[in-house]
Amino acid sequence: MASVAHETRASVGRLMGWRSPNAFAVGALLIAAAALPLIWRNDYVIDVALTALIWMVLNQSWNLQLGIGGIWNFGQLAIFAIGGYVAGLVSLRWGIDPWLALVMGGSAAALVSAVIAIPVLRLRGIYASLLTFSFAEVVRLLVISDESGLTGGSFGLSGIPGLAFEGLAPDAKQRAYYWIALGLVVVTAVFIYVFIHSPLGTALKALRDSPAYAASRGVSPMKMQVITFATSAFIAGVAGAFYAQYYGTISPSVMGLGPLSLFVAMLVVGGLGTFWGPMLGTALIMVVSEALRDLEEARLIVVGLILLLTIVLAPRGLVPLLQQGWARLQQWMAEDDAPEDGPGEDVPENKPTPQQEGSR
Amino acid sequence: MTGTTMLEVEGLSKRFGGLAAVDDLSFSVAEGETFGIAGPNGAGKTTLFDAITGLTRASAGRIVFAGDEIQARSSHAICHRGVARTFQIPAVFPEHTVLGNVMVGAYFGGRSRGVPGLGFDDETVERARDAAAFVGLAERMEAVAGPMSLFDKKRLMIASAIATTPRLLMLDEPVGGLNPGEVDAVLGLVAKVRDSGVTVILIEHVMRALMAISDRVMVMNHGRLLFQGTPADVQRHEEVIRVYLGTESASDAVGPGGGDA
Amino acid sequence: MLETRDLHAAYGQTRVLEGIDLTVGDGEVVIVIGPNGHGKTTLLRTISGLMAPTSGEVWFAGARVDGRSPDLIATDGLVHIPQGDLPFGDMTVEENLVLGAFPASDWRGRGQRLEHVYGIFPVLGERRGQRARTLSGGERRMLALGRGLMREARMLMIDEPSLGLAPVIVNEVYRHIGTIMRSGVTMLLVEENFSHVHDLDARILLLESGRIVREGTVAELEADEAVMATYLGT
Amino acid sequence: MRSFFQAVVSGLVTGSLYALMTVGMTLIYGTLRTLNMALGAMVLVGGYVSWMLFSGLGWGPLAGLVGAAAVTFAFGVVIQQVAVRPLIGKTGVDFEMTAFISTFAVAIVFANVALEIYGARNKAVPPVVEGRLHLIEGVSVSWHQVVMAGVAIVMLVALGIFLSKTRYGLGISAVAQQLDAARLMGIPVQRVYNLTMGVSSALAGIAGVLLASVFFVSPNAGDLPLLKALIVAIFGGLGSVRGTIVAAYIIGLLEAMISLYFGVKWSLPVLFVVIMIVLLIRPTGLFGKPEEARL
Repeated sequence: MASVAHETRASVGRLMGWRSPNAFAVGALLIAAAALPLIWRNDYVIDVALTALIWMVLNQSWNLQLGIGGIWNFGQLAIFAIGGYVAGLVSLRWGIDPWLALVMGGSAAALVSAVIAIPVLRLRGIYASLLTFSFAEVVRLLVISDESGLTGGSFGLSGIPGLAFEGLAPDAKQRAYYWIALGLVVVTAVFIYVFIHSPLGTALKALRDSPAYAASRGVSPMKMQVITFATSAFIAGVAGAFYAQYYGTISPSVMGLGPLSLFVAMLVVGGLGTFWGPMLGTALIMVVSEALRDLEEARLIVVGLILLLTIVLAPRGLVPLLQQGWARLQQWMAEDDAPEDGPGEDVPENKPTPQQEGSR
Repeated sequence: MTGTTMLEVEGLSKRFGGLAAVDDLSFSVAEGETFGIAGPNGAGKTTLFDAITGLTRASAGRIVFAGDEIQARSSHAICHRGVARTFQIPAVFPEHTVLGNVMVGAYFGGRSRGVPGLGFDDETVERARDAAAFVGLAERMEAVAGPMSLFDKKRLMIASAIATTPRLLMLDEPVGGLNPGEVDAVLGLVAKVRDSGVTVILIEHVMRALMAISDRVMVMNHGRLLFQGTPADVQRHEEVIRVYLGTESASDAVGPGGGDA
Repeated sequence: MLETRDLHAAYGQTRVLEGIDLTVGDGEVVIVIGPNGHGKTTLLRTISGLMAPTSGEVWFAGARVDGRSPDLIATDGLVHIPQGDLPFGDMTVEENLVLGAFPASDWRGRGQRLEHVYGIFPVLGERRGQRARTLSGGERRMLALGRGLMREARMLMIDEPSLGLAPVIVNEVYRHIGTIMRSGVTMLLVEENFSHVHDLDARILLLESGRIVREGTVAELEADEAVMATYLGT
Repeated sequence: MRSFFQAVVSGLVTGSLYALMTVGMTLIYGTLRTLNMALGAMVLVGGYVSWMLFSGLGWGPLAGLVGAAAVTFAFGVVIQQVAVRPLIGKTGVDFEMTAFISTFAVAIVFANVALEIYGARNKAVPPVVEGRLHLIEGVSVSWHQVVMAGVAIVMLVALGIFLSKTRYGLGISAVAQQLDAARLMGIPVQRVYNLTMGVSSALAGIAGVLLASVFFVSPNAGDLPLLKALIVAIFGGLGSVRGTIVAAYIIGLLEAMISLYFGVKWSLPVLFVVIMIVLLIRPTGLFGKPEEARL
């Protein structure tokens, strides 16, 4: 009986169009990432890689809303920062254990997002972007102008206790943080993989593409989107908390328009709405922005131009392009082996928009 | 047909600005009946469907489905009560596969789920597969819905509606824009659904299809009820002919269905 | 004045026009009849450039126009009164009419053109300051016709003037179309209901499933029972 | 009591500035369905142009206004061609979202190019005219503020006349309300798009010149105006030009009152909370049309 269940489960996945990533490639990638701090012992490089991992967690959580859910949230950086500030304050002021502070940062972020979720989710597309974009800016300006000492104003919080590796030597401590960051990325990826293929994820994509149709099939728009909003905010909050604990500080500069352009570029270049997009995009843009490290101002000009070129020329990002290229490659190989029966997989070249103009 | 009333519409109106798309309309549909709705473009047919299924809020009047009022309910709640509909301009979840489309109906349509689980239970998968097979898409469950043909999309909509195990199925121009062979195929499907005891309400411009499948037909014009009766009475009724039937085009409608204003 | 050669058009996979060869001579009036959804509107939208044909050619006033942008074709003198009127809802009746004379050549003469249109449609004169959104169905149709007359038209295309109107108003609309026809302008009219046009002297084309299946004058078609039974069943 | 009038006066002045910036945003959204995030960059450009003309060539403020308007008009057209036009008609992608991101990318490029060329230091620009005008005892407003409000109001009136009386002005409203009908009237849609972007950017550029002497000119001089314009756009709803102007004055006055009673620091957060409340009641803003934003 079990084998039958297994067989149907695997074929259901195939029939639902779920691409199961091939285990070998993922395994190799993981081992390489884990081994990096051991092979490349330069702590500057590890620091960059570690930051990239933190951004990957944030971008995966952001993609869950923006790409998969079609929820136009441009305020995720404020949620990220709130996670950081809460974790910092909790451990600084009340001496809460950093690991618990990590979770509290995430929950605080989820709570704040649930509050703004109600107005945001009632809004039509562009208004949601306006509201969330302004929300992030207002939070930033509020923190900058705060003299009450709670948030440390424009200098932010400092001396935030780390994740209790005091005993280790500095480079060992950095490697420990690195592996935890990698762990966070993997856990988030697994969670999002399960989420996308769960009824909730299926309903979310349905709501994104045809909201009225999804509602008429029993999907409650507000419930699905609030759950997604809160889960995505929790992940972003945890990432923010971890960021604060690793660097020991968190400041409003993390929420500015510059960082926003960096992250949007990562999401768009990678491919909004795809599983691998956020990770690929983050890695690519981090490499580019590190390569331009010494150019300082020019760095953001280049990032801005990359974002502009990508959104104009390939708005669906790299991952869909790579997938199509890979599929065509397989087709081409399939044609070589068995020319007579022709390529199996039908690749949707250009997707016509669902609402074709009805003609009379 | 049992005597109980499945759907009762009383004094229903829906106004957009000054224009009353549906104007004080009252009718009722018995359980197990197949009820056809006809009328020229802009008669308010689709607006009536939208009001019943919660897509738009009625301006006035009551809608009672299986005993309780639903005119103020949201569309997903109405679906949970057992009403499933299709759309005039075929709506699909373009990035989902055929099975994905039907699965949404199967999982979320039946009854209100508190917080959706992490996996699809076997019973839902079974129901979804059966619904897809029912409309003849059994072999193409893996195909992505976006680029599918008009005929396949219409069948897919019906499949995902059936997957919600509805007590009332509302079809908005199920055969509009299909060639004669496809029209017969869809009519066969609707007949099978009806014979399984589901009450069906359908809007249709193709007279041949509407008259063949409906037990009773209502003709609407300018949002009001013009005439209601058996298909035979409707076709003889001179007012209906003057306003609507006009060209007694016996030929089948081909090409995309005439849209509603 | 107008000639289409083997014109094809489609929405995504749904083919709508399956090879239309249509000619309209100078000063001639041609009426295309056919049930809903058989490509009548698509035919006009492809001629006026709102929609690109999948294959075939469109020639207007001696020049090939398929592929050109609709505003250039319009400026060349093709007036297309679209199905459903498409008024500028939040602008006044007068502003809608004035926009009908947008091309530079017509803009200067818009003043007395406006009075001319108010002469034909007095109701528009009374409602000139009102927002177009507040007009009734019949008044909107008059506005669409009036807007079309604001410009020097080499050819006038009207898409289903009777759509969604009560019978008494349809008669009034066709009375106006009759006077416009008598002014000698070349016209291509699209209509679903033959009964509205059978007293106009024009060449009738029957369009079904994207093809022209019959052609002839009103008298010829009325004489042919087979056609009457299947297509024009009054 | 006097401080109340003072707040009202300064609220009206800022209100006219907000109107000048946000009316362009509504115009562009109405016609192009694009939320132009690069409008803030145009305020930035206006500031730097007036600074260069003033400190470089010593020209008067009038030249600054004209120069800034011309430069920003040109940039507006270029941005439309580069960042918006290629997106029109792309299938399988949400146009409004991609245009929002592409114009945001443009804003980032402008801000950092300015940083690269002019450095981070604030650039001072003297007010258009010195001195203050004493209205009633204790309530005064600087002449520059009078000029600011004056120029803004003149521009808005000119825009109103242009939109309702001139050929292309009507063309803009036509394109916004019914694209197909507008094309059938012979209205060249691309030229209208360029014109709309140009005019709106020029208005923002003029606002930049006027703001230059109040807030100095620096690479992120475009950020705050953009935020305020967004808040006014949400509050007024991207529906009508008139609605946006009214919303701008309401926000200007509201902001003045909040900073009077709560302190400047709280003006933005309280304003934001007010917006959230408005949106709960009317999800498309005060004047926004529920189904589609129209001019």
